[in-house]
Amino acid sequence: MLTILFDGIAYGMLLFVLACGLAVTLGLMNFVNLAHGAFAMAGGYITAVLMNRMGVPFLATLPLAFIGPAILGLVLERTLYKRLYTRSHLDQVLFSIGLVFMAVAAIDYSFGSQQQLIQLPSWLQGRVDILGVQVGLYRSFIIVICGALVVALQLILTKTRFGSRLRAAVDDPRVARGLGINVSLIFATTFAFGSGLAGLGGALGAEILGLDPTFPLKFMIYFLIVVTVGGTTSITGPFLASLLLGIADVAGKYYVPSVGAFVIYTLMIVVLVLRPQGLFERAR
Amino acid sequence: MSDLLTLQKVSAGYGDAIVISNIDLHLRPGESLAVLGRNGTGKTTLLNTIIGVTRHRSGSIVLDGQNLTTARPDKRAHAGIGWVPQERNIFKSLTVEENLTAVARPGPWNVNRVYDMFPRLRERRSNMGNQLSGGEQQMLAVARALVLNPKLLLLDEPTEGLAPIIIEELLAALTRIIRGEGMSAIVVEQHAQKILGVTDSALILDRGTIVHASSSRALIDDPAALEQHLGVTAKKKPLRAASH
Amino acid sequence: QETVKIGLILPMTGPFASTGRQIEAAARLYMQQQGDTVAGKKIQLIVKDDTGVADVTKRLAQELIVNDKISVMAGFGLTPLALAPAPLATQAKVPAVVMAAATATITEASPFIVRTSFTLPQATVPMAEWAAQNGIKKVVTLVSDYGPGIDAEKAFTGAFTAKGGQVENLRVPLANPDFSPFLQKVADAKPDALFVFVPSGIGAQFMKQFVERGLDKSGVKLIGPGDVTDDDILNGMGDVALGAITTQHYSAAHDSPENKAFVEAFKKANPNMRPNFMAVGGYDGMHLIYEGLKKTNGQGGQALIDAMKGTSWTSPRGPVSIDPQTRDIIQNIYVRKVERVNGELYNVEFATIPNVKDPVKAAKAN
Amino acid sequence: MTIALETKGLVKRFGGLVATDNVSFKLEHGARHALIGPNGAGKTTFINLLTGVIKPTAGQIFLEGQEITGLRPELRVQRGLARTFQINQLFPAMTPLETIGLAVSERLGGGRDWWRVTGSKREIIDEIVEIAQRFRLTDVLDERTSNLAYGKQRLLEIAVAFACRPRVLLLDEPAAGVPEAERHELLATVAALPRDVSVLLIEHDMDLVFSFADRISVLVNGALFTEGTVEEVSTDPRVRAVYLGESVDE
Amino acid sequence: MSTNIADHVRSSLVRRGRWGIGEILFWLIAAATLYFLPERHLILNEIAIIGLFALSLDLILGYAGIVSLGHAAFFGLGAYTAGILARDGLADPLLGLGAAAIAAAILGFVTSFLVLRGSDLTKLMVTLGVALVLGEIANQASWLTGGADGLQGITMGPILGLFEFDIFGTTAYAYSLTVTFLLFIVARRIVVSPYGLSLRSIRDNPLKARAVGIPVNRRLVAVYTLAAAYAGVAGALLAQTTQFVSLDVLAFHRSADVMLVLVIGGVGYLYGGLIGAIVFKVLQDVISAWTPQYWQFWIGLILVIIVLAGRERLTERVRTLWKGVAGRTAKSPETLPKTSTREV
Ligand SMILES: Nc1ncnc2c1ncn2[C@@H]1O[C@H](COP(=O)(O)OP(=O)(O)OP(=O)(O)O)[C@@H](O)[C@H]1O
Ligand SMILES: Nc1ncnc2c1ncn2[C@@H]1O[C@H](COP(=O)(O)OP(=O)(O)OP(=O)(O)O)[C@@H](O)[C@H]1O
Ligand SMILES: CC(C)C[C@H](N)C(=O)O
Ligand SMILES: [Mg+2]
Ligand SMILES: [Mg+2]
Repeated sequence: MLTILFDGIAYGMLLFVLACGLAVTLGLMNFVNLAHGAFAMAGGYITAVLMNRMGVPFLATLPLAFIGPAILGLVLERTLYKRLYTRSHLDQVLFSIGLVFMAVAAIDYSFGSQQQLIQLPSWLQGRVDILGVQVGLYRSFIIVICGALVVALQLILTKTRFGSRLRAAVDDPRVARGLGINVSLIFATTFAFGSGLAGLGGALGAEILGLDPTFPLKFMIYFLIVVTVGGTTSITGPFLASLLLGIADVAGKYYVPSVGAFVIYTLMIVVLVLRPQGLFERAR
Repeated sequence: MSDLLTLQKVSAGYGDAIVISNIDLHLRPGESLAVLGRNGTGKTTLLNTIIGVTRHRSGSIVLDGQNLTTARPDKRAHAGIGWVPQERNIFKSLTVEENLTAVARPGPWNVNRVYDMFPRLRERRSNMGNQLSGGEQQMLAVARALVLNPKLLLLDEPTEGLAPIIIEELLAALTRIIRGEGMSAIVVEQHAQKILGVTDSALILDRGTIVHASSSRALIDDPAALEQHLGVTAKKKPLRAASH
Repeated sequence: QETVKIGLILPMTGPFASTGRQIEAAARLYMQQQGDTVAGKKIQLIVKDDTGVADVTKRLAQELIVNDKISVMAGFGLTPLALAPAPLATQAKVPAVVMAAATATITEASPFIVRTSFTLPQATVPMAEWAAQNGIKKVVTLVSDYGPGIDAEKAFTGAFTAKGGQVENLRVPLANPDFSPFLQKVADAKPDALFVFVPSGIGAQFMKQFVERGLDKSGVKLIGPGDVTDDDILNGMGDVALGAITTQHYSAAHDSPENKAFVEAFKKANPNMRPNFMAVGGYDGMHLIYEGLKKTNGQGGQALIDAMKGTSWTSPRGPVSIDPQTRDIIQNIYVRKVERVNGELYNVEFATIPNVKDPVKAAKAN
Repeated sequence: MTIALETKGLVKRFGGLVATDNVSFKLEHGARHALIGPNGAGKTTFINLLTGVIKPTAGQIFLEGQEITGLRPELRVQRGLARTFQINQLFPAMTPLETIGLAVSERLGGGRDWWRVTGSKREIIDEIVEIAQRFRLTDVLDERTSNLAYGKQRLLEIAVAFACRPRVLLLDEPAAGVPEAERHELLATVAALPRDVSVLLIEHDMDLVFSFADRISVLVNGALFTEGTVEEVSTDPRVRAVYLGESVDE
Repeated sequence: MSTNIADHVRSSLVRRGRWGIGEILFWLIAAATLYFLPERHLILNEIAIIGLFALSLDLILGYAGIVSLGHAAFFGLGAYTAGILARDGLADPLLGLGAAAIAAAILGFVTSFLVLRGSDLTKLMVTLGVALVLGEIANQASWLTGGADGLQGITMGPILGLFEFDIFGTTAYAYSLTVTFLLFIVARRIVVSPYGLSLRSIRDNPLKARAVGIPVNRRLVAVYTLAAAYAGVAGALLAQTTQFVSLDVLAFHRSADVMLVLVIGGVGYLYGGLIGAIVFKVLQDVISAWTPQYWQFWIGLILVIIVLAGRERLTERVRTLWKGVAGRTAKSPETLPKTSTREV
């Protein structure tokens, strides 16, 4: 019972790690970046390649899995994405799906279509017994990182002026500029940061979810579910939604395996029909 | 004394359309200017061009010695322009207070001071931007421009939607700011009578060009010009008589 | 010089792309080794990507038949992709060589279908028998919830209970990133062994989570058909895969001169890849086509399919033949265990069940 | 005279804020009634309640004697209750011609008609022309609404409400953004409506209010503060203190 | 003066309803391919079906502003309905088409109530969820649908008892093209009708639409149901012409592809779906024949370029070109003299 709860939390956290970058770009910047998964994949491949081909230790690859996609995000933002903020969501969908296709084929071309596997360091493998509950070490590791991320993100967005300037820039970029907000700088920073988060998520998620060129397409739905159910105006919303979905999914599959596949989708539909703006939309 | 703002032969518009053309304009520090004209004559476009959110075609814009012709809008704001857009454009997902703090720059006008000017805003400080009444939005738009502590205020129909008593206070405050603190202002207004009492000079736009420029006093005393360009007649008969 | 065209329809993109890649690479390797003329005719291979979608497979097959006038079609990475064009094969009398799809019924869909891969019951029933003989009493099966998975579940459950074993069934959705709730159920059930079938790509995740949950240490043996320890990715799984026991028709570590040559040539032509059971299906499929064409002098149609029936040869996987009745492949099934050989992980074969026919059709025939 | 529109004990709360505080209000048939009050007093909220854009916390609304409290907004329109919005609500991608045409054809029941081409009915065309001319929109009929100057958009906003042929018309600051010279004409058009159409006007321009209205209600902090004739209200010192200030004179 | 304006008003409104030369040409060329491109009929058939599917999405997305990532639900239901009927002996194609339309319309009607509220993102995800759940149901109900193996044993009777489906796909293409054309005519009529105008107004501003008395929800439910029926017909066409149905008909990529197709061709413009289907399918066919492994890269690149080059401008240009051609038949309304402000 408690083990299931723990697994659910860990799975939820994993969803969150992967989706929080999207919560930033889609949720806060209102940019439908379906290529989010491609940045996550980039992070995953950075970790896999560094570990498998160069023998870099797992932990040491994580910062690079953040920085690499962040720089990639920054470059793409400055050259391409920035032209699309003012465009319709449909344009954004088309564009970012195009990027995904390119990324999928490019990764396939350079690394092949097979799974990339990584070996965790031994101190992250296995599980320990805490008060009678079997706790997986790697899953605990993910929970800790996630917790830290949520707190940090929440502080940045609510306690600094950056957060309100970002939201102002999203609400009305034209007027925000006219009132002295450097919209492009804010967008570029945020986008790079979101991409970095995606990369980190990809690196952390690769162990459990696997990593192959179709990664961005395979998990796109999950990212979107988390962000939509959580609501798009905060970080805590998607965080709580991840937890809820993770626990519901794991518990559903454990207790009623025959309908396990329906749980997450049905939950999503029900939540969205009852609360169209998302479960945890800030009601201030 | 040198100009605070100089526009030389400025033309601008949206997309392929040129809306204002060949605008020349000089404004000294502490001077205020009323911009009048019928609907669609380019008043808003003129202000938008000064802040830089239209498509610039030709001419130059200089503020306080700084050439802003091709500068980005945020640079212009930093250079000392505060803008009240016609449609208010309150940031809807920010609270009243965040709307102010997000753009505030150091100077005599801080959040508290604008709250003193519009006590209604203090009461509603934690309302989201999209949960304000029309007049409250207008007050917030003016307050938001003030906390930028600009040298030049661009006000696009700032009195629209405000209660008479607030308009009275706002105009009085504007006069104080301009006279007392040396801020300059360009005010677009529909009510010629109301604004001409406040500003130093006035111009009238028609089809994107300046068709009249003079001191405010001179325009008030020139009912023929008002009638010709704005269609303002001296006194109207009550509407009630119009029915039946 | 006439040309004989072979239409090779495979999932080259999408989640099953690696199936397509293995088969294409093997087919090309075969042509490179054996030359591209057979019976004086030039062989032309036309590769099409069906993206893993059945109606596209069908359309591509139809176009190949109508426009390119192919003599034989081949490939078919998944069960529905093999079933969709089956009526076409019958209608146009074009033989179809199934190189991957593994649901038992496929060859019954058209008299023009012949298979060089395997059937899941074929690989599974020996597993059940081995388990029963090796002191395993209670098994939980865990399969992906789609055609082949259900095939495997049925075959295993039937054979194992027939031997007096006890079975509990679990199915996981095909698109399922996290196995933890299912593995927890397995842990609760405390079986002697866990029988697992998941499509090869997710095998690695499964293995890792199996070990992470400590199931290996609590004495649950991992058994199943060979998909979960697919040669393509086996080496990357690391130590977690060690000790898994599987039954299948092919291992890259199969000890025979034919296989050594095959593996070496394959790796040389495709660095970073190790041939797996898909590759050998493609390789043998080409061999079957070549042999058939030799017999018919380049003739397609009914003659070709007839010529293919009963063909036997020594494949990299061992001796194989095409059952003239069912057009399905008869082959040895090996029991293997994952071990480290020269620093790399391999499925090392330690027992052989010779000449296994597809049990489903064999049962029907009796 | 009979009552066109009535509210009984209408209340609307936004969280802790009482935006409409127990308002019982009557609009008489054919009235030219104005509703004034400080910014944020709850005037727009009141209109939103009347038209069903938001739901009241408590209280009832009657249109020509029939209760409409829970009725959907579009049904209220069909029963003759039309409004304009304080902040323009238009169809940015449509032309004024289409916008007016839409309102007219909806009123005439054409909206369910999916087989006839729009504009093939004489009566609709004539009415579009009439409204376009009345609101001086003929020169921009084929422009995209989003490209119109603010003032033209304002006129279109009112024209659309007109096209609904309302029995009760609610105008929320219709003259905002309209040049001084044209405001009177605009309201003259409104005033020239048949006498059986009742009008409730919200406006901060006292020139207009005083020349248009025959009755004025004052709303302060969500509650009705006072009501009376133009003379009564404009000379009421309490109204001057909270709303009018010194400079307004009759 | 006012009769002058009245003429202008009428011609402005009615113009949209007229068929231009460009449109007539489009369909003539489409019909001509029946004779001139015999070896391409299979892919043309697929294009016609996807075109119809995209047209159906356009009805809700382009005209009513309902975004959907789950349109495959209706397509798939239609496909399974037609497929199951044919498998169980009701082999008449038109019967299957009708049944598919009805089944999909019912599902559309029921689920339409889920998409009346919420932001675009919410709608995307709810529709997606509906399609995924339906896909899962189809997977589990393998006794009815054949599950993951696909629905087998479909044999179609001749159309109207006259035309047998042939292996060259000619009958299939002619059939799909005819059905698509007929449904196109209906859709075209709808979008220029007052009903269509009211849909566009809802898309632009539902608040205001209510304020002019439009029963917003009812209109949306109606168009969603109609679009569902269209999608169901498209699915049925696929099932009947390929005589096979598998779970892919309900898959996410099916919904996503049709969205891409529509957006490429242009939203809110009935030819958008058709043109998008042609462009997308032809590109995919050509590029994937050339590089079966990496064609996605080039498609991706093309999508990116289309967007950067200004998709809206591109389709706008196509549209004006269209109008330009059309304009020569339909007399364009003369420009009006500007009314002076004093005139009223
Ligand atoms: N975004 C836009 N795109 C294209 N044209 C525009 C745009 N905004 C305004 N215009 C056009 O520019 C001209 C001038 O508009 P502008 O808004 O500057 O007028 P204005 O004098 O401020 O009028 P008002 O008194 O109504 O506010 C108008 O003819 C209008 O149609
Ligand atoms: N959705 C909402 N949530 C919370 N408060 C709201 C909301 N909508 C309006 N309010 C508040 O209710 C009060 C009444 O607003 P309303 O728009 O009715 O005022 P008004 O009388 O029309 O003012 P104005 O003359 O400025 O237009 C305001 O203080 C406003 O901030
Ligand atoms: C075992 C696998 C080769 C089975 C294959 N995925 C099929 O659908 O038949
Ligand atoms: Mg303006
Ligand atoms: Mg108001």
